[in-house]
Amino acid sequence: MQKEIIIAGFGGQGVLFGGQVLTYAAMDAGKEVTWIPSYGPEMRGGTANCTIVIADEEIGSPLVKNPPLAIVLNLPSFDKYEELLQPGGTLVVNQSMVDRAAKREDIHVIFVPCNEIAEEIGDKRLLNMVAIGALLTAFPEVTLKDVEKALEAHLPARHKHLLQMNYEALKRGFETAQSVHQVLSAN
Amino acid sequence: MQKEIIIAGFGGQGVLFGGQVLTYAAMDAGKEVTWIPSYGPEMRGGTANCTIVIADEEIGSPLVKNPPLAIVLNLPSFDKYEELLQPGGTLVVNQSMVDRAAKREDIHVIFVPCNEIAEEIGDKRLLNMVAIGALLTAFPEVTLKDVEKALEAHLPARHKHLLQMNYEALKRGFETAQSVHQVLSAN
Amino acid sequence: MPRELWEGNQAMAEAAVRAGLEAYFGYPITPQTEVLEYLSRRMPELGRTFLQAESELGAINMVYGAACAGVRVMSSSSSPGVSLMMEGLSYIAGTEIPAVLVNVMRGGPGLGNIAPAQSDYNQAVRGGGHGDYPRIVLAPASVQEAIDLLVLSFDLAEKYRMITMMIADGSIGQMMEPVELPEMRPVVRKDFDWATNARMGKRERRVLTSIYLDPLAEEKTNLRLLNRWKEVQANEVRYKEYFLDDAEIVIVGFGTAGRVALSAVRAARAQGIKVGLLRPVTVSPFPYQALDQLTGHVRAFLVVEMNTGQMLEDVSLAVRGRVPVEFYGRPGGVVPFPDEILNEIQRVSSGRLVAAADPRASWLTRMSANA
Amino acid sequence: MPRELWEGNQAMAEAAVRAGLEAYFGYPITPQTEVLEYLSRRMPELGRTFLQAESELGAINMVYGAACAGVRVMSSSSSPGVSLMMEGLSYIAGTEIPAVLVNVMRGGPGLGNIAPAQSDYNQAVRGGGHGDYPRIVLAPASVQEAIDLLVLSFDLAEKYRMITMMIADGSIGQMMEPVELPEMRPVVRKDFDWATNARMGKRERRVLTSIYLDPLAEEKTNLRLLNRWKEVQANEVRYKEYFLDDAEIVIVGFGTAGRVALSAVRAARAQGIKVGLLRPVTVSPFPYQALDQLTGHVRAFLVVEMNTGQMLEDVSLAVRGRVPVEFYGRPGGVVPFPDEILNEIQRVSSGRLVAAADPRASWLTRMSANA
Amino acid sequence: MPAAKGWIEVSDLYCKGCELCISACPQEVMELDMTRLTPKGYHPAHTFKDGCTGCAICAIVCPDAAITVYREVTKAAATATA
Amino acid sequence: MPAAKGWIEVSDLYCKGCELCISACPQEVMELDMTRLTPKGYHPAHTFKDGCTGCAICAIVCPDAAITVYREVTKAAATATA
Amino acid sequence: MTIPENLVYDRPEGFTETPTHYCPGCTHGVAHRLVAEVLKEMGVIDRTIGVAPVGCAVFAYNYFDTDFVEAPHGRAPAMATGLKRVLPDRIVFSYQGDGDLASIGMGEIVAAAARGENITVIFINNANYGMTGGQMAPTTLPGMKTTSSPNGRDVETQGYPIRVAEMLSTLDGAGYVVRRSLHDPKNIRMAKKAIRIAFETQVRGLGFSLVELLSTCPTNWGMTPVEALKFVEQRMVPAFPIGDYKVSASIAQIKV
Amino acid sequence: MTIPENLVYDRPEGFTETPTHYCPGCTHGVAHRLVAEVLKEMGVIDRTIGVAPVGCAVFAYNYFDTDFVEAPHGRAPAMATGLKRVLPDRIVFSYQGDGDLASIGMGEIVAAAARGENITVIFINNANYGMTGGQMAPTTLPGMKTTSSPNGRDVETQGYPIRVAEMLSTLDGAGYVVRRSLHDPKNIRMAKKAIRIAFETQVRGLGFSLVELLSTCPTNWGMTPVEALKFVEQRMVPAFPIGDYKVSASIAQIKV
Ligand SMILES: Cc1ncc(C[n+]2csc(CCOP(=O)(O)OP(=O)(O)O)c2C)c(N)n1
Ligand SMILES: Cc1ncc(C[n+]2csc(CCOP(=O)(O)OP(=O)(O)O)c2C)c(N)n1
Ligand code: SF4
Ligand code: SF4
Ligand code: SF4
Ligand code: SF4
Ligand code: SF4
Ligand code: SF4
Ligand SMILES: [Mg+2]
Ligand SMILES: [Mg+2]
Repeated sequence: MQKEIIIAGFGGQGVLFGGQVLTYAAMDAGKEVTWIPSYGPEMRGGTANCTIVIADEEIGSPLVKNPPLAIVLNLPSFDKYEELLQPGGTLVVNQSMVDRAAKREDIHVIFVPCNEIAEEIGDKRLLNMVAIGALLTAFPEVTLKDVEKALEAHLPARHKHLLQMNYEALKRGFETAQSVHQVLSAN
Repeated sequence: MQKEIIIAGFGGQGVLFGGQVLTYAAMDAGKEVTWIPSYGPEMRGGTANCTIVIADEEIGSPLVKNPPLAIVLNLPSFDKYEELLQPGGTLVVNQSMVDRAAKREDIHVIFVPCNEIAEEIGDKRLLNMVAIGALLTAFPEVTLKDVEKALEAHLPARHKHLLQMNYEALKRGFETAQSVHQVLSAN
Repeated sequence: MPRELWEGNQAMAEAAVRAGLEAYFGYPITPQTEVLEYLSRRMPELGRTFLQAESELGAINMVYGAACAGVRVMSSSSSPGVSLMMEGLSYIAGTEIPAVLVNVMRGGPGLGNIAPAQSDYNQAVRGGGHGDYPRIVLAPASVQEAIDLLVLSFDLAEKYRMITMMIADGSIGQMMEPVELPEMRPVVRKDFDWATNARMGKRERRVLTSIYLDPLAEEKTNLRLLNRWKEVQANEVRYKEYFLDDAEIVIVGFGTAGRVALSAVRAARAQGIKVGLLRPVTVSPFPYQALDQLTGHVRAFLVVEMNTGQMLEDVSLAVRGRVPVEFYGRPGGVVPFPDEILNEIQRVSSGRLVAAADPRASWLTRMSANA
Repeated sequence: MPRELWEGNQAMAEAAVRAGLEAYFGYPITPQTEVLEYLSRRMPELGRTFLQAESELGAINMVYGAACAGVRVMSSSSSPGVSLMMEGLSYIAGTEIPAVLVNVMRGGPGLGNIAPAQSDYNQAVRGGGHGDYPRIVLAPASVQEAIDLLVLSFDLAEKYRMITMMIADGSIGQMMEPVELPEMRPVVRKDFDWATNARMGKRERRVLTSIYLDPLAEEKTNLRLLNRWKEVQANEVRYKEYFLDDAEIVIVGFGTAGRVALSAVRAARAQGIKVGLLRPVTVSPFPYQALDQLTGHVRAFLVVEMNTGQMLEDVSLAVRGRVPVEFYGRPGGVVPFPDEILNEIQRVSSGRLVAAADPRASWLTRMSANA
Repeated sequence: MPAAKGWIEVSDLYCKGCELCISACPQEVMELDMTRLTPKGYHPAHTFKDGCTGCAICAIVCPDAAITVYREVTKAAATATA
Repeated sequence: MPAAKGWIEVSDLYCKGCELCISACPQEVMELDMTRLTPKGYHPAHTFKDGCTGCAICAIVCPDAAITVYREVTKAAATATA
Repeated sequence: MTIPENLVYDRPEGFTETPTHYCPGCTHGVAHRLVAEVLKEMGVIDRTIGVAPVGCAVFAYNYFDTDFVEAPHGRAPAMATGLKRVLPDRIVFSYQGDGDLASIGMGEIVAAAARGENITVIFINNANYGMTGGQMAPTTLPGMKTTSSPNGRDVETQGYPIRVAEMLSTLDGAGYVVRRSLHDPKNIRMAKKAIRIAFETQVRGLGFSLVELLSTCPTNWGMTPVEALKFVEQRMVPAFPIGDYKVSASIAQIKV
Repeated sequence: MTIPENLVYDRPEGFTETPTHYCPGCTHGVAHRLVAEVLKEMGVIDRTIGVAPVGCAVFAYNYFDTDFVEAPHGRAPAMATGLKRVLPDRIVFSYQGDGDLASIGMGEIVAAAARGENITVIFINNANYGMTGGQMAPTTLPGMKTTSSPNGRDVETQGYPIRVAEMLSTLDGAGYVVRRSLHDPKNIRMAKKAIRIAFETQVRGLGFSLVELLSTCPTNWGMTPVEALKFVEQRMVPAFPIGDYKVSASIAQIKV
């Protein structure tokens, strides 16, 4: 098994940390993993993205052109990765930041209003966890439990009090996505 | 025709300039020439030597291990080049600075009291010209006239008044050497 | 010991600490800065020396000084910064003392960019500083390998009194992977018989210099270095083999280019193409013999690099025209994707190939067409 | 025009002046200092720019600045000083502007000595600064050739917007030979469409930089440089042939090693040995084709260098193992005498030879035995 | 001098919402416009009430030269920009 | 103080005949010995007449540490060398 | 173009249209604006060549309506020297940060000042290495936390801040060497005047001129732009006093 | 060994037996002698490590009875820093010429001084590049002829002399920075005292110490050694005034 995931969005949307949590979860679940960011000369602003590879054997390329899985948290990322996604792949889209429908028919696109859900839970910084929760519906190799354990282990001390809210965010994201899946399969 | 000449002595004995004069003379006589000094990190003192190659065709190596001709103006140089000289070669030795006889039998060694002769003429700096005059007896390819012309052309302006004395030094060196040759051939 | 997720730069820094690093001198430069930043916190904790130098020139000469004292010392930088260290490296080599340097390479020439590249191969392996001097150059392809090779670097540098350089491209420095860190080794001051650590009433004075005014003495030194290099060539060549047993086409690639190639090789195998991979771990000494032996059984080599073809010449020197050597490179900070290399494998396995004098030529034509 | 006796360093300086040199920036170092000293008098006489920089680092970046203005500018140094210029050279290459640099090479590595050497070949031709960039490298074997090639350097640098470097060993700089100097060319400011000499109300603003933040843009630049290099390879390869028609053994040597070899070849011919000499004048671009073609007719090559075997690899790349390549080198500032090379010729012509993987090995054994 | 009447224009292309102008404005008539986002995603500065004197202090502190200042012509105008 | 009696030794190994000691000697009792050459070919310095006070000034200016200075023991001796 | 007479302040014509890449509130932008205004007002922008550093100002070449080159880290004064020597009638200025000028480039700036090189240097002192993520600079204040002095700059092991203007003012070649700050309108006006005099110095061929500008780095200081200005006023100005450190007699004559 | 009580002065034990390679009358030798005497008198010679420069003093490592390393041109302060940081209880000094320290090595010396690096620097100012044959140095006097300023140093194009002691004294890290001369017995005594205080500064861990010594180069100045001393007295001392430019409070306490 090898799966590649790209998470992309604005800086400040928790793209890199979100990706790391997923990476930790997979690692602790006994998988081979790589996490690689795109880094820029200006240590600030702009868009951020990272690529995660999860596999059962020694991982070759840490980068991939056409990932089977991706989370896009803003419009520019949606535009870019909708094109690049592998046919049959799954794209989790942060509905709160995009104002258009999907163009491609040959991929699963799951729209989740991450910002709104996060704010409902009480902290808009949780939007990345909402999105990851949603992604897990298309990525059985890593379970909600795995990610929760990873959060417990790696959430910075100063954020530990947010642990429960993070679990909640994951769960809400997961559930929202599942309902969408049902819709998809219903059609 | 190709002949190599090494001139060696203390700094201040006019080794390099003497060599250059000879080089100019050969060049103006239509020969191919190279002149190369040994240079040291301390821009001062110590021993100096230069190698001159004179030939009819494009010159290869500007350096030679066993020259057919050499002028040695002090004892260390005598010790070094008596050994290296080509069998049958000619070595002009500044008698004024060496206190021993030659060791080798298979080379012509011409002892000339360069300092004394130079001082007789009136300037001990002329010792290099005395030695060169002597060398010419073993180097017909370049004549006294050639060297005189070279001196006239290349003696620094501030020394032009010494031109005649330089001619004199060449002549005296040449004559002294000839007499020695006679002695040699007499035996 | 459980596996932890470490970023390459920080992992290299911690590995050096555990290998007994006593002093680090460096200067910030992307994509290597995390090494310096990590050590600026870690070294003082342990009562060891961390100093941000005034420049890479300062850094390499501080390394030179500390190395003369016989302690484990290193610096790290990225391409432009490493170029500033060339005089210092040549002096260190001429003085025959151990020193470790990490180059987290970026796109060039000039200021270029900060993306991952492998275009300092020639500088590290051949050119670089003035004069003839051999050096050990290691090329990790993963964070774990970067850790292991950095520890090895200190041992090799000391064993052979030689510069040991690690060339890792920017992605190795920036990526995170699960690793096992080595045990913390105690800092031991070996009593080297060459170290200028002051007489202290115990011995005659020592001098460390790279001057040999007498050319014959300098020549002796050059030959001494070469003879030591012969030992290095005999003992220290390292490389990794993948799917070579029945391979008809062999890819040669180091570092990230090598691991990307591995993905392509797997994909090609899935399509039934008999292709393998040889990934040099020591690019100096280079695995000439291994390639020489392979040459007997394979139809062609495909060299993959993140530059315009530098290791390519070492491969050609090993193959000596007996079978075709093809080249695929992405210079300037571009990291190739597996599918690009897969295309190349397919091209090579299908096409009729000739051993061209310069394998670069046809590649350049193809690349320029696409561009 | 009558022949005059000129010292190599001064002759190169005067040649540059006559080629239209507008500015010189340098720093003293033996055995090159006479270039700087000569120009410190000559340039002001002509109302041109001479400046002794604070260092070689300063010098190469002053050259960089003046080159951006589109004028003919040069620097000169010797091995350690040239090592300090590597970052600057890489920037100049990445900015695609013309610049001329002379390296009067001395014994190394490190401080080494000031005797003639050829051990910066790899630095000049391959490694050197970071990143991929081609450069033209010329290797004179006589004072006259140094003059002619220096004039050529400026023309080539401008034609290809490329660094042109001259590598001359110390003896070329220090020896005197009869030469003919070129005519004095007028200083002309060509109106290059890239020069940053200020808008002056005439045009849009221009920028010269080596930054290409986008790796794809940097890659394009790398490829553009390579394609320009293809032209250089096609148009500018230069070498000298001696006694090659019926040669069974061919010596390959550049600069002083090459001319010393010529003496040995003549001596060997006198003994009836069918030996010839190919002396590369451009070591980059290297005369691969000429050697490739020779390989058909000769029994063996003998590479002679004043280093531990650097050009040797280029010869091997051309010969590709088809016939044996033997090596004789004197590193560290030693200039070989003709009789040493004659011995090598005799050894090669008599002995049964095999195409060894590394021609250096047997040489090193022989050398170490003597040492 | 009697407070002159002035007004400013803030360019959406350049404004990064750093608030330096806001804290510098002696008349305290500026704030970020939370109702709008610039193409780069910043809330731009604007004047939210009357009282601008056209003193140009906001423009002098603006790191992005995003502000253009006008005022009804007075003697002072010519010299206002230091 | 009453001129003390002293004497010096000049080492042929180190002396380069630079004459700095000679021009520095307050008693003017030094000169180059033109009758002798050192192994390096220099005329070494020496005292050519009495009057040396052992003040060590020659030694203090000697760039080659070629001079050893003695004098009949007096109080001053201990402190003479700066 | 004719300026509408009710226009009090407009974006300087010396600028290109390109918005800067600087972080919000970074006073690099103010320094840029002042230079652009001065060059325009002096009417020399057309014959000016800028030398960009390696640092956050590496892209300065995008913003000024002049020719520009981009120097290796710290070498801008050498490149400017090369340009100025062969184009003496052009106006050549370098724009450098404190890591660029006072750390890796110390050799070049001291030599240029000592030579009295007829160039102008705009020196941005923001007490850290902005571009690479906020490491310690030679100008970092004692005790100040940076990414390479995580426990605060320890003067015992990491040394003391270098006061560049004071140091360079000891050189005979230096014609005009002053320090200004960008933390409030008054100081910005003073800074602009100094920049004007610096360029006038060059136009008149009166030698080396350098204006050190105390500047902010909100991003790496971890402050809002407004807090950062306060930090400059309260912490940096005391450590790096504003003043004229070297004004040669002939330059003192210049009236602007 | 016991010193014969009538011995007033003897070759310092801090020296090896090797005669120096310096030209006759070159005061590099005097500087060497003073350093050797001081190290011996302080009883630290046994734990001292010297750093030789590239310059006429490149072979300094042959003359002192201490460990020695030889630095690349200008980088001695960096090498000394590397040594001192890992061997803090050793005495580390660099010995550098004016080309080495004030031209190519300016970046390293300023940084070391600013860091208050606890090393001692002996700085030989002989107004030219001796080893390479007398080219212009940053310290060459205006109008002075050298092989690279054949018409005399033209301050307009070649700049002004750098007064190193004055410049470094502006740095907070500098503990002890003084200038002395070697042109006569009185000044030689003062120089020795300064060298003593400089090393005492290091022994006490009081920071960076540098002694600039005005020295001769008879060979390249084209003078006799005696004339050269006069030149130092009459031409160099006025241009490079003898004095204490920086003596930190704690160092001022030191009595020798
Ligand atoms: C030779 C070299 N070393 C290091 C770097 C990395 N680098 C880029 S910018 C910079 C420091 C910039 O700081 P500063 O000069 O203070 O400018 P600022 O960003 O603060 O304005 C460094 C170290 C480089 N590009 N080249
Ligand atoms: C990188 C480098 N550049 C230049 C040189 C050549 N060089 C050797 S010594 C020297 C100058 C020495 O002058 P100074 O430092 O004043 O010492 P002095 O000989 O006058 O005592 C130079 C330029 C070198 N060895 N290395
Ligand atoms: S100062 Fe300029 S950039 Fe900042 S908020 Fe005001 S207008 Fe916008
Ligand atoms: S011009 Fe003056 S009053 Fe008007 S907004 Fe700007 S600062 Fe405020
Ligand atoms: S000073 Fe010393 S070296 Fe010079 S002459 Fe006197 S004793 Fe000899
Ligand atoms: S000790 Fe004094 S008196 Fe005696 S020779 Fe020396 S200087 Fe003269
Ligand atoms: S990092 Fe700092 S200096 Fe650089 S642009 Fe941002 S705020 Fe300005
Ligand atoms: S060249 Fe000058 S400095 Fe060097 S040893 Fe001779 S006199 Fe002294
Ligand atoms: Mg800064
Ligand atoms: Mg000097």
